[in-house]
Amino acid sequence: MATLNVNIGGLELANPVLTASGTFGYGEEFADLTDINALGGIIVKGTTLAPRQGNPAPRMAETPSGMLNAVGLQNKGVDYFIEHIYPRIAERFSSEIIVNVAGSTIDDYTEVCRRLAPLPRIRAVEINISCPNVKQGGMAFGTTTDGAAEVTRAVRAAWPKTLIMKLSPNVTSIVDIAKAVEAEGADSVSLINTLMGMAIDVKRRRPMLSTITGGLSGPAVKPVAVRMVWQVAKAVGIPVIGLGGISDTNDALEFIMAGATAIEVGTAGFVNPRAAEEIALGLAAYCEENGLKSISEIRGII
Amino acid sequence: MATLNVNIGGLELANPVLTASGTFGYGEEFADLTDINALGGIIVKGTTLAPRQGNPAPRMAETPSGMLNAVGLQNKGVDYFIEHIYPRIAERFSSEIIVNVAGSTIDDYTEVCRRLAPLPRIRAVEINISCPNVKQGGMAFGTTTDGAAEVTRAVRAAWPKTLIMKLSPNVTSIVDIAKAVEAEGADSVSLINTLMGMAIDVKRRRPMLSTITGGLSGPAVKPVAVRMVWQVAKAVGIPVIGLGGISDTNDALEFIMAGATAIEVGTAGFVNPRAAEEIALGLAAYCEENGLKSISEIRGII
Amino acid sequence: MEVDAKKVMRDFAVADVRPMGTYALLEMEGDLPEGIMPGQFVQIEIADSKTTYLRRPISICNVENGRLWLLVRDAGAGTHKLVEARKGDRFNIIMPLGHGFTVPAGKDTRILLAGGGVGVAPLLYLAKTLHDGGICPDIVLGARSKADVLLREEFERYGRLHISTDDGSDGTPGLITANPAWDKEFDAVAVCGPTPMMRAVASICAGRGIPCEVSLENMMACGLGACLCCVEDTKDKGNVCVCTDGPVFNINKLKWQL
Amino acid sequence: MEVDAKKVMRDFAVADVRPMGTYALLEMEGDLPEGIMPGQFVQIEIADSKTTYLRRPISICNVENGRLWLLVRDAGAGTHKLVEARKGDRFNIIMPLGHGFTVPAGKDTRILLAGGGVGVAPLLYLAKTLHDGGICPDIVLGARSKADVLLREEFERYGRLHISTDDGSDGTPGLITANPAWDKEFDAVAVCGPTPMMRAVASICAGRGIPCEVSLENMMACGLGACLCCVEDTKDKGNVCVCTDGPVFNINKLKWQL
Repeated sequence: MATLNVNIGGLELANPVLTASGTFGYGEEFADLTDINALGGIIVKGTTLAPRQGNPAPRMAETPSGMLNAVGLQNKGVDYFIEHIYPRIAERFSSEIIVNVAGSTIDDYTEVCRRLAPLPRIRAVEINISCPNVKQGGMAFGTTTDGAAEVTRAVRAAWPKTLIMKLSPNVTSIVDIAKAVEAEGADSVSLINTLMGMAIDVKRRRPMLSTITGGLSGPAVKPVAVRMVWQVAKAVGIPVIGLGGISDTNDALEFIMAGATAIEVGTAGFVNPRAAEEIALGLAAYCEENGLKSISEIRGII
Repeated sequence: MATLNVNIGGLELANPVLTASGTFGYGEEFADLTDINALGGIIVKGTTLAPRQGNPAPRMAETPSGMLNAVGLQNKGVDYFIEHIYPRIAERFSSEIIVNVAGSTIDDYTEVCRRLAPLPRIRAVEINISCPNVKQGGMAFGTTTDGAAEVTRAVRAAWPKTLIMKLSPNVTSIVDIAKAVEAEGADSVSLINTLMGMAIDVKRRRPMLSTITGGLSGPAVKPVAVRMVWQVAKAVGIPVIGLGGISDTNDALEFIMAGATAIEVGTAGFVNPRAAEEIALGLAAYCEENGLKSISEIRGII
Repeated sequence: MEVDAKKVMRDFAVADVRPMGTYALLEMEGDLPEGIMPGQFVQIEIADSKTTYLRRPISICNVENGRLWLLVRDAGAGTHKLVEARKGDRFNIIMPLGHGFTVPAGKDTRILLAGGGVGVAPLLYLAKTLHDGGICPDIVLGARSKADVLLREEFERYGRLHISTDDGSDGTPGLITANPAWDKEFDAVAVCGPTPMMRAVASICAGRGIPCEVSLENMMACGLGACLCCVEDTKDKGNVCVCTDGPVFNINKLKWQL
Repeated sequence: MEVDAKKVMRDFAVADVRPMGTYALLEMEGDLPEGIMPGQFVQIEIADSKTTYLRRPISICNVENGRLWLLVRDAGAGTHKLVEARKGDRFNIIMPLGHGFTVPAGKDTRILLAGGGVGVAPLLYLAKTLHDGGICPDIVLGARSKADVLLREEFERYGRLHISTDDGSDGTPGLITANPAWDKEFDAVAVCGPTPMMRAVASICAGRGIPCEVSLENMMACGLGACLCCVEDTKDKGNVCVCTDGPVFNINKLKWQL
């Protein structure tokens, strides 16, 4: 029996399959339909210091092999999460729970991390410096090496456990950004966040989204994501978490062969709520069929 | 009867529909199947100073709602074009013929333009500073404002007619690049070239393309292209030519409403060789149905 | 507060297709879950389509003889595939989703169901449920003309049917808000249809002080309350998911200007 | 140099489907163009599929009684749609594409057609064309076992059929290069099948100095010579498009190491 265990900067995962922030709620929404505990972990919705109402509707537009979203970090804030949501899901789920942290200022990020730090079941945070849907959603930080380094430095000081920086693909060189956050002590990078896109309702002559532009996700972006994961995995020493259009085991294997240590399933879960669980099972089957002792044997073989 | 005429920095087009470089050959390949003269114009294959054999096979991989290519500017060189191809197509086609010019050095670009300048039927060149598939394919120029400005300045001095700069989407701010080439006297910008992507053959554990990475095109990239066209059209004063996943009239209208003066049909022609002609007819029908005197009435209404 | 029925994801087979112009009624056979409430919906996968990626939310039109009825309007590539479906075709469905209409306990409750277009779909299962509970609802359906009145026979089975048509070719000419059905007193109104129709009905109810429930159709991705795409702004809770807090809302909860 | 037949883009309807395990033979009806040459191919659109975007190149297997025969191997989502096709389904097809096999003029030409797997498809139309021209070709087909021999009856109609099977369940055991068919002298050989088979046949021909034509299957996008994706390196012209300069090449033109 092959091992699917992977280690993300100190965080041990039973398998490399995570669910992407903002696409799987808090796990509870999917619990009727799939076995949450079959996953390496879940990354819960982007959490901010204060509650956020998010953007007005319409927030979603379907596009070829994908979708645009402009949710705008709607969430009830970190204190509500700690008081009401964390106890519920910490008790209900045994797989790892990672919190995606978003903010508008450096202090937002660090304060949210400080408040999460005491929670024993939260062993890692994913810092979102790449939300394209909020003016102050951190993409300003995520599109320059200085900005990315600054956030990493501050959060590193406030967060003693595993620190994952989620990177924006809307840059000339994601490799430079990845190197910058590695240099500041990030334990891992996850990529890609959504590509900034736009769609127009030709009949009504207006944008499909209330915010005009939004974040593109789904199978459409997979080739860009695989390319960036491959480039970054070659350039940094820390583990890379790959995401972007992963819908099945074959997609997950593409990212792992490109150099990803773990992967996140996002938009695919909207179409197939069992996608992440099926991928976890599929990776195990792949290892069996190919006589691998560990999934790591094929990591980065491209 | 509404007018579809548009003017691209001095170049009069009977309608806004062009075919994208490298996707329509020299028009002849499609002439059995569609009426080339129903188009505003055709942009012929990327042309270099010396003949190029391009990259080894495999050069293509199908992806969700799109494809990756790594042709690598295979062409017989500018002199062969002038001597053998130009006379044939200039005599056969009445629609505008635009030459896409590629190079590795500034001198490559300027010399190709000098040799094309005497050809009466070539009233415009599209300068490719964004080919992702050749180390020296110009993407180096296309991803920095200085590089883009430098090429534009040199080519502007060598080319007296309409000058279109084709921009790369693989940048943090395509608006900055567009402003830089406008400042150096470009008459128009066309965007987007392909997004840099990658696909892996999981079964064989190797990249799908001989070059590992390639250029992503097709409907998958349309939301990114519409967003960039909208951003650039708001930021520059010169006409914007929009391309990226345009498959039908509705897609073309999205780009025009986002601010494009003309559009290019590319990958869609591989699936439907009549796509460009159908779009030209479709735009005329749209103007009729909506009582527009000119297609320009809806340009940039978003 | 009621406990939601457990959601299931299963394949259902098309047992019968009734074409109705731009609409089609699909009768699907499969392992139906328990406790489906009127006003709930399903998320149906469109497997073979170049141009659709996400599932399509379709309201539950009826549950009869172990069959799931889905009334589909051909409104794009996705729903077109459904309208075109042939007997025996299989579709993957997630259900039951969302919170439905309030079903009054009292047998003497006077309730009006108002609908138009594809919006009549959830009202049929509501009418049936009320009828089975001993309530005979008034039902007012709006349509362009006589030929466009959907599911007439089915509605007549479960309540007093009133028709309004734009061209007067059936029932009362004009909008459903002008239908004599409104001359009676009602304890509750349920409406589903085009937004202008729902707003018009809602304002009548607001004026008369009748509790009114509307069924919303915001753009949806997951249908499970995870993606937060289909939100509607509410007075008490701000942005809530139509797919989980709705699709049925008491009009008092919404920030509609009436 | 011959002038290419005019390309057309038209819808064709499936008139008959012959399932053959992982293969299917589709007989398509429609307005067939003139001058289709053996070895040419079509580009067929896969309209209803989430996972395929481009057309699929399929060699022309036969043209008989105004029907276009396409032999399809289920090798992925695109071809799966074709193998699954039902009578009456319509597909958009661009044809005829590429340059085919050389059809010798002399009735006494001794020619061997060698094929395996889906590669036998273009050889059937070549055999028929030779037969109609008064030439009786030798045909050697390779397959895993007896059950995997494709289109046996059809080939027997047009030439002397020799079979090689891996397991010896039919004809000669082993590869087609070991088939006694090779004991005869030939003026020309045409081969289509897996690359190792084509290389093996090509090297025999090289050794014997027999002109040999191979049909290639490189990955293709447009099929019209525009995208330059399907190139093969040649001795005289460097990279050329398989879709226009090929798919059939004389082995002497290619840079294969034999």
